[in-house]
Amino acid sequence: MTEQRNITIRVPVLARVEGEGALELETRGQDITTLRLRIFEPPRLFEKILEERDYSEVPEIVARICGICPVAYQMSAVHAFERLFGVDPGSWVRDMRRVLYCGEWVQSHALHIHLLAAPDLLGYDNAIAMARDHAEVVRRGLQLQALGNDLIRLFGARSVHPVGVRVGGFYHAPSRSDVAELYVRLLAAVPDAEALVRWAAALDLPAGEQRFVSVSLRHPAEYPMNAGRLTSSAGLDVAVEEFELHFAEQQVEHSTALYCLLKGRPYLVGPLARINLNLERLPAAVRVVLDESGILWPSRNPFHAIVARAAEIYYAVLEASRILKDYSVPAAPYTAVEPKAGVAIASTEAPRGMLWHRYDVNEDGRVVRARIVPPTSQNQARIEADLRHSLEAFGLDHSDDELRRRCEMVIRSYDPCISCATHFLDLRIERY
Amino acid sequence: MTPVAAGYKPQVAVHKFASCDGCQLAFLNLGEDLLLLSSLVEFVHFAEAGPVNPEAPVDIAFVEGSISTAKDVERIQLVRARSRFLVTIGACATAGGLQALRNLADGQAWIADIYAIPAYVESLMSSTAVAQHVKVDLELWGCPVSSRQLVAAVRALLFGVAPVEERDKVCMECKRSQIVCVMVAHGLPCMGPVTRTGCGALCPSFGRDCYACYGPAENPNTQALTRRLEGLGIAPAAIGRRFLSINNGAAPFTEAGLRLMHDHD
Amino acid sequence: METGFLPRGRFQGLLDALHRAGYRCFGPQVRDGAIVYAAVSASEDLPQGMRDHQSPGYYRLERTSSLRYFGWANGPQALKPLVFAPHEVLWRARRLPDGGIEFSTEPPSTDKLAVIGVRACDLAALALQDRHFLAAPQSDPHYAARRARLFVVAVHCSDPSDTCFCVSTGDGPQASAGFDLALSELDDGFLVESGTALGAGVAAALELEVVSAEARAAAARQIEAARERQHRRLPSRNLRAALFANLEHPRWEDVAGRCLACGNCTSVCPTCFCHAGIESPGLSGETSMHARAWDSCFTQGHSYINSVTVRSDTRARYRQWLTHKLGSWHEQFGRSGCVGCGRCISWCPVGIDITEEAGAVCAGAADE
Amino acid sequence: MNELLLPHEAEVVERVNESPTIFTLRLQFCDQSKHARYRFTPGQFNMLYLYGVGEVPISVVSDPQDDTLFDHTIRAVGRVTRGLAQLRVGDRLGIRGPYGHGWPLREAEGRDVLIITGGLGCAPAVSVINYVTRRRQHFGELVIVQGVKHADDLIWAERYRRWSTLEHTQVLVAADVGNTLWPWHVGRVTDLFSQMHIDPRKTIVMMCGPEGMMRIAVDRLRERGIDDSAMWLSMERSMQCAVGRCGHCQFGGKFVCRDGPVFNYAEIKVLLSVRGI
Ligand SMILES: Cc1cc2nc3c(=O)[nH]c(=O)nc-3n(C[C@H](O)[C@H](O)[C@H](O)COP(=O)(O)OP(=O)(O)OC[C@H]3O[C@@H](n4cnc5c(N)ncnc54)[C@H](O)[C@@H]3O)c2cc1C
Ligand code: SF4
Ligand code: SF4
Ligand code: SF4
Repeated sequence: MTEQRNITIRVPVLARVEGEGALELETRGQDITTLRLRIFEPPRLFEKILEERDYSEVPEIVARICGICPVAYQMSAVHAFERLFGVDPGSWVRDMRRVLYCGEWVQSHALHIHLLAAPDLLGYDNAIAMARDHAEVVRRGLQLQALGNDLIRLFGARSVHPVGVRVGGFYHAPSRSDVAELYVRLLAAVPDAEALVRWAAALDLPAGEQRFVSVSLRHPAEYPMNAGRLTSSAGLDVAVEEFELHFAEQQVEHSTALYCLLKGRPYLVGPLARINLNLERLPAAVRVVLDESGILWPSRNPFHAIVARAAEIYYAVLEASRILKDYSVPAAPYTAVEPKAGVAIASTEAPRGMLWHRYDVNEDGRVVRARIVPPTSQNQARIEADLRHSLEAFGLDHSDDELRRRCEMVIRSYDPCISCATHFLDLRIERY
Repeated sequence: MTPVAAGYKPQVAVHKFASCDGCQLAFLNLGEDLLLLSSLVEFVHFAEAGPVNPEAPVDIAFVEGSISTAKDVERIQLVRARSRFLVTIGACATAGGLQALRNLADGQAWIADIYAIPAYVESLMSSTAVAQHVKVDLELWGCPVSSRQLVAAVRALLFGVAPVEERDKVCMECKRSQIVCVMVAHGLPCMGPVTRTGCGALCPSFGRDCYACYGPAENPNTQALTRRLEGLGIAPAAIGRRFLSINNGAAPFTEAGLRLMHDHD
Repeated sequence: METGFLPRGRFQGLLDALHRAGYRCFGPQVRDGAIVYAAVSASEDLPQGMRDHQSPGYYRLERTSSLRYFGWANGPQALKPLVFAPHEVLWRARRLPDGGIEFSTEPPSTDKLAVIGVRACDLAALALQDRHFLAAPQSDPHYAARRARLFVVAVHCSDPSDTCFCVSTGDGPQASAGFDLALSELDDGFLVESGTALGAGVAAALELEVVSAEARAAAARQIEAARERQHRRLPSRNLRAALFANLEHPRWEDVAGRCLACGNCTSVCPTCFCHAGIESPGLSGETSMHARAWDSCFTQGHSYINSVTVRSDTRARYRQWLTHKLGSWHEQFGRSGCVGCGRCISWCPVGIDITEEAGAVCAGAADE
Repeated sequence: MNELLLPHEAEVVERVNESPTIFTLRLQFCDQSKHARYRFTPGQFNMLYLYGVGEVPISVVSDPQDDTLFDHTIRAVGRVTRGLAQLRVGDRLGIRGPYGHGWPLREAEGRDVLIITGGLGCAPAVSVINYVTRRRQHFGELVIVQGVKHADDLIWAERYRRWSTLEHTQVLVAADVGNTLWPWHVGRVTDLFSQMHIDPRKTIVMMCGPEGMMRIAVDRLRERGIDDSAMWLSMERSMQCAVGRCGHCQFGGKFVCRDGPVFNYAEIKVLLSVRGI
């Protein structure tokens, strides 16, 4: 029998997550009385900033919501406007957007795996400490991250808040020689990316299955990125325009992020959810490695997210090289657009999961109202549910330090991006 | 600063306030230089990368983000008190960021508009630059700052000298890169002539107009540029929005933007 | 020197001859909406049929059905970036383990380079840059290395733009010196003239035809027409006295209200030579590079001496530009620093016109 | 051939703190043959390179006859000079030079020599003073005038005291703000001009200091009947190359690094009267 004790753990600043978050946990005996993932990132009120802005300014502004996944914000925004304005920018733009997004997946996932998550799993305080014993792993990770950044640079001139994306396409088409150079590097990175998946799968990850609903886009032909329908492992399959009919955000006292729930229940978005729902859309090379990982996919162990992330890096490297293989410079890298009044909605798959945008636009193409639902708010309820479950499974009789470590590890495995999670919308939609 | 004695690793902190985290990424995106950097300095506080020790005294503090809550106001004082050399990184810390737009609007109403229960949200009505609260030793402009800027600043401080301040206009970098001027050749409303160098003239190099993410250059003639943009057929309010964007809190841009908004109400 | 005729259909022969002589060829090309110098290997790379429309702060290209390769006036670049590089490492320093410093320098790569399509104004500007960078007692080794490898194929200007005024400065439209080869472009081909033995050697390989009297007359007429098309002019070829007598003229304040002080004029000017020293130490601190980069009298750093900026406002900076270019240049180089290429007028984002400003400040000054 | 702008390694052999912000570095080229060949005249300057930081122009202040070491007296004002202030004995730096034209020593022979300096402008003049005092018979009266903002800014007080004891030598020192032990004048340096023992017809003036001070001094000396062409001024401008190429040091048509830094007043009269040139 373990001794009765009341634990209060506060992790005032969560390390190795993007943005500022904290955790509060109180237990009484074997019961968790309080468990709060607190997000105290001060609100930046982006939805208000967007009001009155011209549609053409939006890609620059929304990028600033998050420095880690600016491409995702730009992609959701441009697709929303193009859908409303009735513009099809054509296959070159569609392909290159995919390459750009691959760049962001690779850089974001590589950053998360190596600099944020792996130190947990291998028992180090941070990646720099870890690099002393695992120099090659860290170096491989940094190189993949750099490759992702350079892919973004190819289309965006810089990797954070890239400047190349516009509604209708791109400002600039990379030269063939620039593409050729990156193509060579992509090919060279294929074995590294494959090795990374095997390395991740071989990590000593905590076991344990949980019940949760996965949500991601699904596309009839592709692994989801810029297009598709909203689907869930519980059978949801709707157009992205119908998001508000099924998902609702609510505010809680302890957080500046709003919680997004699907029919009132927590759900998971992100790499694990995507893989769970889109296994058959992955190329054979990736599926083989996943099959050989010893993990049964779809997986119900949230810690497998790190393997999913590695698999998506592998996928993105293959996908970008597939597209860039026969690169040609188009006559124009964009299609001119004519604004229209109406509601612009789109959703794309940010590295951390589905990112939904809605803009109410007037006839001048100016934003009247904006609503953005980022992945972290969608995962927040799920993270709390996981924490509860994982702590109970782990056992509360561990030392405070061990408990704290375990909690952080759980949270981090969702790769929450707290900077994004600061600007969620009002609750008028609760009536649904 | 004094030069670093052999064997001593300067203590460095990276603090975050209201921001997108993109400027800190200039460290994490250093690639293998990140390992080299961590052999030269000791990161004692850098929450996103691991170490959390916000109160440790440090030689250099990098501050990202704007001051937008009452807690921030206290925290930045503490950061200042514990740091020998304080560097603001990025538009948020240096000029209040995009979010400083609320200073020009009704901040409380904005919060009420987004949050059903505004009382839960603890936020000042304003978002301000760090220098409005404490003494800043060096400002690195840019949204985001680049790894090159950070490395140059760290290197100078390791040598014990002040980093070079970049304050020329983007046009200078644009012409050094032999980019064809997009304003002259395409009639685009480029902000380069009033914007500070540092990015490498990225936007003109992509055939598009600069949108001033590096903030105002020294001696910016915002009125002459305004007249030029009007000549290109751009509506005054649209020109105003160009000034009141990423660096809306920087004085020359605030003035130029408000002038346009008010003149043409 | 010897003149011959190269039929249009054999223009590629010139490029081939230059390649055979070991030159990389740079020539005009359309890039990002302007005509710039870039590597060419085939005559198809050249801007056939292109013509330009320029006015203060304005530049646009138009495609016409003309067969000509050189029927346009200068774009934003001169020869300057090819000889006086916008950014160039001058030397490197290395910290030795014992605390010593080791310095090293290497001249830039000196691949032979032939530039095709150079105009008279730019040749005059090159001569001025030569005088500056190659002056005794010691020529600048980096400039000298870039300069020595240069082979110049000039083209007598047939289509000056609205902003050109080389007639007024006496530098064009006909190239009179400083080229290895010079071309007059006619619809059916080129008159080829060599200016140096090197040029004559290349010309000899072209199997030129005899020039007809008609062609010769057409070429002369064309230059005359180009001369007559120009309407801008400076009040005088030497404005030194007039400018320095007017250092407190109200026009300086007036232009300061319009000027962005962005440095575009000095950057596109083919004769401006100001540059700053840039030190870039590597992160490890073990090595450092010392470079020079184009600077401009419109920047603060140009006149900054600890805590004082000598020329702190745009009035003083614009005055420095104009009094130097059109005034003190005479003292330094025995002539004005302006060759009438008109770039600073076209490429000024707000269209400030040097001829107009000089005219306003020096009203009344006539040719001496 | 490719060495025009290349610094040479030099070592700090001795370091003297002149005041809290002013220090003297006594240097020697590491390459002995370079050192042996190195010659300068008073008023010339070197470019000092601080490793990894940059270059600054600094006058040579030592006696040209001293072939063991050469000295630079530097005020720590900005990024490079503050960095130089941290150098210690044994540290290395880069030196190239000497550059420019020094003081008109030949023209000064047989004449009264008036040296007017402000602040650290005294540094480039010290070697002239030493030169004159060592060859006393070749010159007439020597008048040394030095002004500082604050009494604490005066360096080399001992030297001024010593010079004032020499025959045919007058020393006039002023501080805008004095202190309790200040033995000299409190007020503007120009207040002292009426006391100068000079014969305007046979005086040569050498001046170095802030431009504003030099402008006033020139006016006062002209009132006393000194000819424009008898006044020599050392000018300061930004310098990046020091070999007349970078364009930063232009002063009208002059390149201060090459045509100066010492100019005859008659040559620069118009320019000096205009601000922001
Ligand atoms: C002929 C001559 C002789 C001199 N002799 C002496 C002497 O004997 N003793 C002495 O103490 N001083 C002397 N000086 C003055 C000395 O050169 C300056 O004090 C020194 O250059 C200051 O350099 P700093 O880097 O410390 O100061 P800062 O004020 O930091 O910088 C000054 C210089 O750095 C450059 N600079 C700084 N910031 C920028 C920027 N953002 N962009 C571009 N450039 C920049 C500028 O070129 C500027 O001239 C002399 C000057 C000259 C011209
Ligand atoms: S494109 Fe913009 S930054 Fe470049 S020169 Fe023109 S105005 Fe300046
Ligand atoms: S060109 Fe302007 S907007 Fe573009 S990255 Fe540079 S400073 Fe920012
Ligand atoms: S001053 Fe203007 S017109 Fe004259 S050469 Fe320079 S750029 Fe051309």
